[in-house]
Amino acid sequence: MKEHIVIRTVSRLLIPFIQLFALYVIAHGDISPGGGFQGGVIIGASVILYVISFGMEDGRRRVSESISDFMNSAGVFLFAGIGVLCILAGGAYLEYTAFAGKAAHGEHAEHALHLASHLGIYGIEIGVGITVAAVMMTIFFETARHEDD
Amino acid sequence: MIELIIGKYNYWIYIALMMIGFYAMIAKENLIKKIIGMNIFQTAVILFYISMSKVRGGTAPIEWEHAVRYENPLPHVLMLTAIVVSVSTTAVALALVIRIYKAFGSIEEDKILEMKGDRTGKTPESVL
Amino acid sequence: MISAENLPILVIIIPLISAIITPLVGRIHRSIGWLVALLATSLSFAYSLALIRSVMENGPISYWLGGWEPPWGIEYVVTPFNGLVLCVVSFITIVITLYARKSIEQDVSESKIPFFYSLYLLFFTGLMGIVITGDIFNLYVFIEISALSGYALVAMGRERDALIASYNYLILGTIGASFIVLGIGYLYMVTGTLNMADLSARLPELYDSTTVRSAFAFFMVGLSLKLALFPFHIWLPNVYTHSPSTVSALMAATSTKVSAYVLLRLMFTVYRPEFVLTVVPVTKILLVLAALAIIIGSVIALAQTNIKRMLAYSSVGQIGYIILGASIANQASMTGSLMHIFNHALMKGSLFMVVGAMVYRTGIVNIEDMRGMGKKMPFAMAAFTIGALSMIGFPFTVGFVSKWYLAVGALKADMWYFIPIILLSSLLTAVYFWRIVEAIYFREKSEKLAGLPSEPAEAPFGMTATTLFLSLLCIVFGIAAFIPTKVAAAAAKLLLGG
Amino acid sequence: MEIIHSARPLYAMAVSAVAVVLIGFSYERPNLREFWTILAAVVKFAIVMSMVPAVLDGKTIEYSLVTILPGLEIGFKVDPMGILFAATASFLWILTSFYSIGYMRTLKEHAQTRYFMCFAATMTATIGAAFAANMFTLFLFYEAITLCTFPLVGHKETPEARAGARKYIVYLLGTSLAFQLFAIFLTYNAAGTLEFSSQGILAGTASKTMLTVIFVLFIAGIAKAGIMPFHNWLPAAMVAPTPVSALLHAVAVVKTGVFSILRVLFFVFGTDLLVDLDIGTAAAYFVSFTIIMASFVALTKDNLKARLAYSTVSQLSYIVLGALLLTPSSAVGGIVHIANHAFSKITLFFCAGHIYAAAHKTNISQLGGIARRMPWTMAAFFIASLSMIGVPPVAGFVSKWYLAVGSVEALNYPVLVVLLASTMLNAAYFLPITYKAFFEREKEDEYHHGEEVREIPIMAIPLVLTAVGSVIIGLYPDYFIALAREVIR
Amino acid sequence: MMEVIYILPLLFLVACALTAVLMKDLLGATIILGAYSLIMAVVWTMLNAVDVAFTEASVGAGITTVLMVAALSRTVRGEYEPPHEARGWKRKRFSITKVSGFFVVVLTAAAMIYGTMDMPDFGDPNAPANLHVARRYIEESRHETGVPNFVTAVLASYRGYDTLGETTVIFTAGMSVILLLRRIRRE
Repeated sequence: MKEHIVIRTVSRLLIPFIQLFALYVIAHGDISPGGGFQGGVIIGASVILYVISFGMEDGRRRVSESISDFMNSAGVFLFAGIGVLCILAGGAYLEYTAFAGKAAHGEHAEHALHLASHLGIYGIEIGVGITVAAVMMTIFFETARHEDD
Repeated sequence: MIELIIGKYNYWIYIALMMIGFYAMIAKENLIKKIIGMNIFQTAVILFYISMSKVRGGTAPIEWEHAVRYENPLPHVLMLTAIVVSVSTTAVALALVIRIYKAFGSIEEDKILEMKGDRTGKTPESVL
Repeated sequence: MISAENLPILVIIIPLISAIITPLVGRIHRSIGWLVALLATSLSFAYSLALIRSVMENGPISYWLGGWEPPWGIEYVVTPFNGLVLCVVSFITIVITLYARKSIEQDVSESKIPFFYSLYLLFFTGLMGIVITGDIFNLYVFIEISALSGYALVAMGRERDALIASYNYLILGTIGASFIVLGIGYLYMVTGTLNMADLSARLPELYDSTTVRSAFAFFMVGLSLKLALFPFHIWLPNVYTHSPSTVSALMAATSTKVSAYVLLRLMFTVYRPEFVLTVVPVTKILLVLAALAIIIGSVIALAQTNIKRMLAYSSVGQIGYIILGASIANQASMTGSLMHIFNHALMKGSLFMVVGAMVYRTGIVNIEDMRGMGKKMPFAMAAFTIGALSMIGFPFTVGFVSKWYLAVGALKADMWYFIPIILLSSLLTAVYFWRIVEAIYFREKSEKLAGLPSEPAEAPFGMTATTLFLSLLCIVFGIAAFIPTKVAAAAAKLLLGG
Repeated sequence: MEIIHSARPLYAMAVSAVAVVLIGFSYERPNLREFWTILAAVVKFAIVMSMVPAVLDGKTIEYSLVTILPGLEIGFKVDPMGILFAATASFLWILTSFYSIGYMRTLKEHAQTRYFMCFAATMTATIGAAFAANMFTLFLFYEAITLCTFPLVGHKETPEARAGARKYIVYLLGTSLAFQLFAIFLTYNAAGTLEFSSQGILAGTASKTMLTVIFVLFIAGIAKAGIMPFHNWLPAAMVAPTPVSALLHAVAVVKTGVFSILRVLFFVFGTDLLVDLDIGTAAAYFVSFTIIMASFVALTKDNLKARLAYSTVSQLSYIVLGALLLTPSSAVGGIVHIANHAFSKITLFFCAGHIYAAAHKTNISQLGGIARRMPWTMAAFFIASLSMIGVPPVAGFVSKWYLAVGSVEALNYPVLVVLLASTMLNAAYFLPITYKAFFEREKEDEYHHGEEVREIPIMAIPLVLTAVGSVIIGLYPDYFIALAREVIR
Repeated sequence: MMEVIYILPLLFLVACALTAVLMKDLLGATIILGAYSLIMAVVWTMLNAVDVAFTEASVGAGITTVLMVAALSRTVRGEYEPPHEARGWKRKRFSITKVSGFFVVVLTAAAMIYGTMDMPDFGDPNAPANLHVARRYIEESRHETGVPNFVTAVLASYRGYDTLGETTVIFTAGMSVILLLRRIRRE
């Protein structure tokens, strides 16, 4: 069925929008439902859709094994790394407000702190997104792989 | 008694669901069925948490000027984790089932247990 | 970065980050994954030691993750109790990591070794996280991390039966974890908090609430499943028997111990001793279960023909000891129980490592085929003998120390009738270990062994050395028992609210 | 009384412990290997003797090695009883070493290195038990002896050797783990300490019934003393090479058993406590039963070593009996009998082994006229059996005399009867052997393998020496009696 | 009246669960499981748990279903039914597990019902769960973290460490699946 023209065209049309929506979900996690995890899942889903309609080889050509493996680790690493940065910045682990540094005591303290924690939150949301997306792909690739391909 | 039932009906439902899943997990012979049961089981727990977070007349836990009171956000957060755990477990379980099917040629527990122990079968690595 | 106040998180985060990068860097060369694992566990152990020292000197440490004051944020707490467990787990893991290198090359195909070590580290991270956390939901998260990685590790066994063992482990483990998370939900519902200290402050006036009680029931069942406490032990023998040698050793030495730790932590520090002892006298039930576990575990072990399975059943019995001491719940018995967490980790670890070495070199797992092994692998078998003596509870070994404390505790609590049980199980242990020791040294070689080249052939140095090292520790800490006992006694005092 | 802190008891042990290692390393060079054995034996004896004078003027030498846990201490204390036992054992080890060398070489036994290593290890543990300052240390070395002798019993590695060894380990390890350890737990729980003290530590710490229970558990738990019904391991252990039977199962192992019982009676319970518990008499009758029964069984045995084994069982009970009568004289008799029986019984075993090595005979019925070919051996055998029977002037007489006096002091005439009866029985099962050996004609067909049977000096000399030794003790028992009296005080 | 609208989908959930468990055709059961998750998401939206509903819709209904279908395509589609001649002992053997399982389930259900007795009523604003920690989140998180979505605030900041753990779980799953299923490269 993966040769079916309708499916291929439709998915080719849809996938960019799906991924755009995923990015939106990640970016607006702080003011609306959703966040890194949901966005990541959607990106993963888009790739899965691509594989379903174009087949495993094309899929792997787009997202090669090494890339997905790299993303697996990269996301969590970003997350954990931000935590370590907080320690280096003199705070506790994952204490984003540590990024504010001296500004935390300046006249715009509130603003600076919010900026810092936004920074941290976006960082980890992106991290979550990357890992989730990658892992979803990986799992699907490995599970759906057939003996012949 | 009646208000006990009405007052907590969500909880009764989640218990029912959980028991269905639980039963499938321990009494079904088919490995995939066990996994289906596992999903129902875990979702039921999540339903319980979400019901707990419900506040009469509350709105979604996102800041909103007309809001009187909000739902309790904490269980939602916890359950996001729970969902992730559930999907991860499912994925690993499915991977195992695929391997088992390759090694034993069946996904029925009782048949596999009959085959268990004889070393004639293919070793797990060789089927990959 | 390695500043004192950040030690608690470093203990966890270093192995975690190492686990994350292992799959990537591990591709460069086969042994890099192993190196990373070794480095991470060693650092983790070093920090645990530093932690426990400062705890013994300056009292408990509390670390606020994200800088949020508990109960609003997640808290890490280090006390003598979990400090001891931290050290045990990380130390054993170092030894087993040293051991793993060669042994794994036989079990896992080369291209997957990095992933194996990644999961290995994740398993370790999960255990450490379980032990150190002071937040009950965070506990659940880490339980899942260690469990998930554990399933895959078990499935790496050589025979296909490993797969089915792993699958059943997964199903039961998930049931257990779900019960635990359900119990957490119940507690949160009536207290509104997830922080353990906060919980134990708020629970006492709720002790009559059916919710709190059934929550306790769910914790008990869920953890008994994880802990393989009789009669929830069904998954354990298959898992220990079929998983790779390294994994059997690791699990036997650490994971059940950690579950035991969690059980004690919940029973005595989240709920209070008075709850488990008087309000809902659950310790009575546990005493019975423990006694049954001790006897039945030993009896079934007697009937086994596969050495790994025999060791697994003896583990079931040994877990009984830990629970027994905890449920008698006086200073001496609790100390004994904690000591046994440490001691049994040493003995069982070394015994499984011996078996691993034997499998590596000869592929023998049946007791029958072990005849005359003493001439083939003298060092490994010496280690086995020491481990066996320690299991029997021979003086000058760690086994004796914990049995001593348990017995004294039982007598102090006027529960003398547990002494015969303990002694009977020592006798049974003596029987099923001694018949092997005798077969090893005083029987002519088995057919299978005679088939192999006759000159002595030990497993690779790394494996033999670590095995011997661990079994020698069984003697060292059997003589210098006062070192761990100091910590254990402090921990017991803390648990019993003294 | 005065206390000297010195590590000498530790050295006395360490000597043979070091020897174990050295022997192990020089396995390619038999002469060097056996040199180590001899050297260790001599040095050990010297060290032990060097402590005798101090002990005789009523001092005790103490040394605490390590405290494992509060209440569990590895400590040593040299007191008269300990030194008596240690001196006997270490002296006899010297002779046995020569004897074993002869035995092992004549019979070309396998695994000689393992044999000598285990032998030295056992001696280490024996001295440790002799000098143990508390019940835990004693228990530790008690178990250690069991383990170290296991390879010696199973030495031949034949199926029956394995069976014997298994029985050995099952009886000794089983009883000690099941009963003795239990008793130790209870003792510690009651008294809060395990340190030996000459007044006993249990007095007034627990109810009468509890104390009785502890008492029974101890008696049952110390199977090495060979009290029925836990005596079967001893005949089973006779599958071991004869030097092992000689030193270990006439001296080290079994004596550790009775020694432990004496320790428990005098230093854990204390005489006074035993008196007002008055379980002494009952136990005494129980033990007497062993004395008689074992003698009867001995009568039925044709295998020489088996007969000796059963005679050992009955003789050991003399010692326990002496302690249980709870009178000064009987106690002296019991303690002295440790040494006396050691000398006489080792002689007998030496003879048995010598006969086996030289003439390949194991059964009494084959011994007709053997005295013509092995005069010295049979002479020694005769002397030793006289000692067993208790004929003056040989050692056995001294202890029996004191025992008899004790039983009279205790107004316990049944026991007196038992003593006399058993004397008869001893005569009944020992004298026929000597008679056979000296006055019967040997059957020709006995020597179908033709080779000339003659005594092997390196084996003959030790057994003659021990025989002479037992005569000397019989003539001049004062030293031992002095030591024994020290114990009672 | 509102109650009814709640209850209907809940009952429908039970129906779906039963069918999914009892159905012999595994593919069908999987699809029904997907439907079940979807309805579950709807229920949660009704309970205003939008984030969770969103996740469940994408994960439970989406990914899980896809994975299970993929797995089915590599194993077998139908649940095994014992042939007639085998039924005799088969039924016996089956019933043992089934009966014992049933009892365990009943026992657990009893424990849960017992536990539910003292629970605060559904939607009670003064339930302790809504007072202690949660209140602080709702009142303070805006100016403590500057994030209007409380869920995100708690998820990423107050309990950010749990989220790290959650991500690690996902990572673990990925590693496990690779270790289990990836074809061995023999170089």
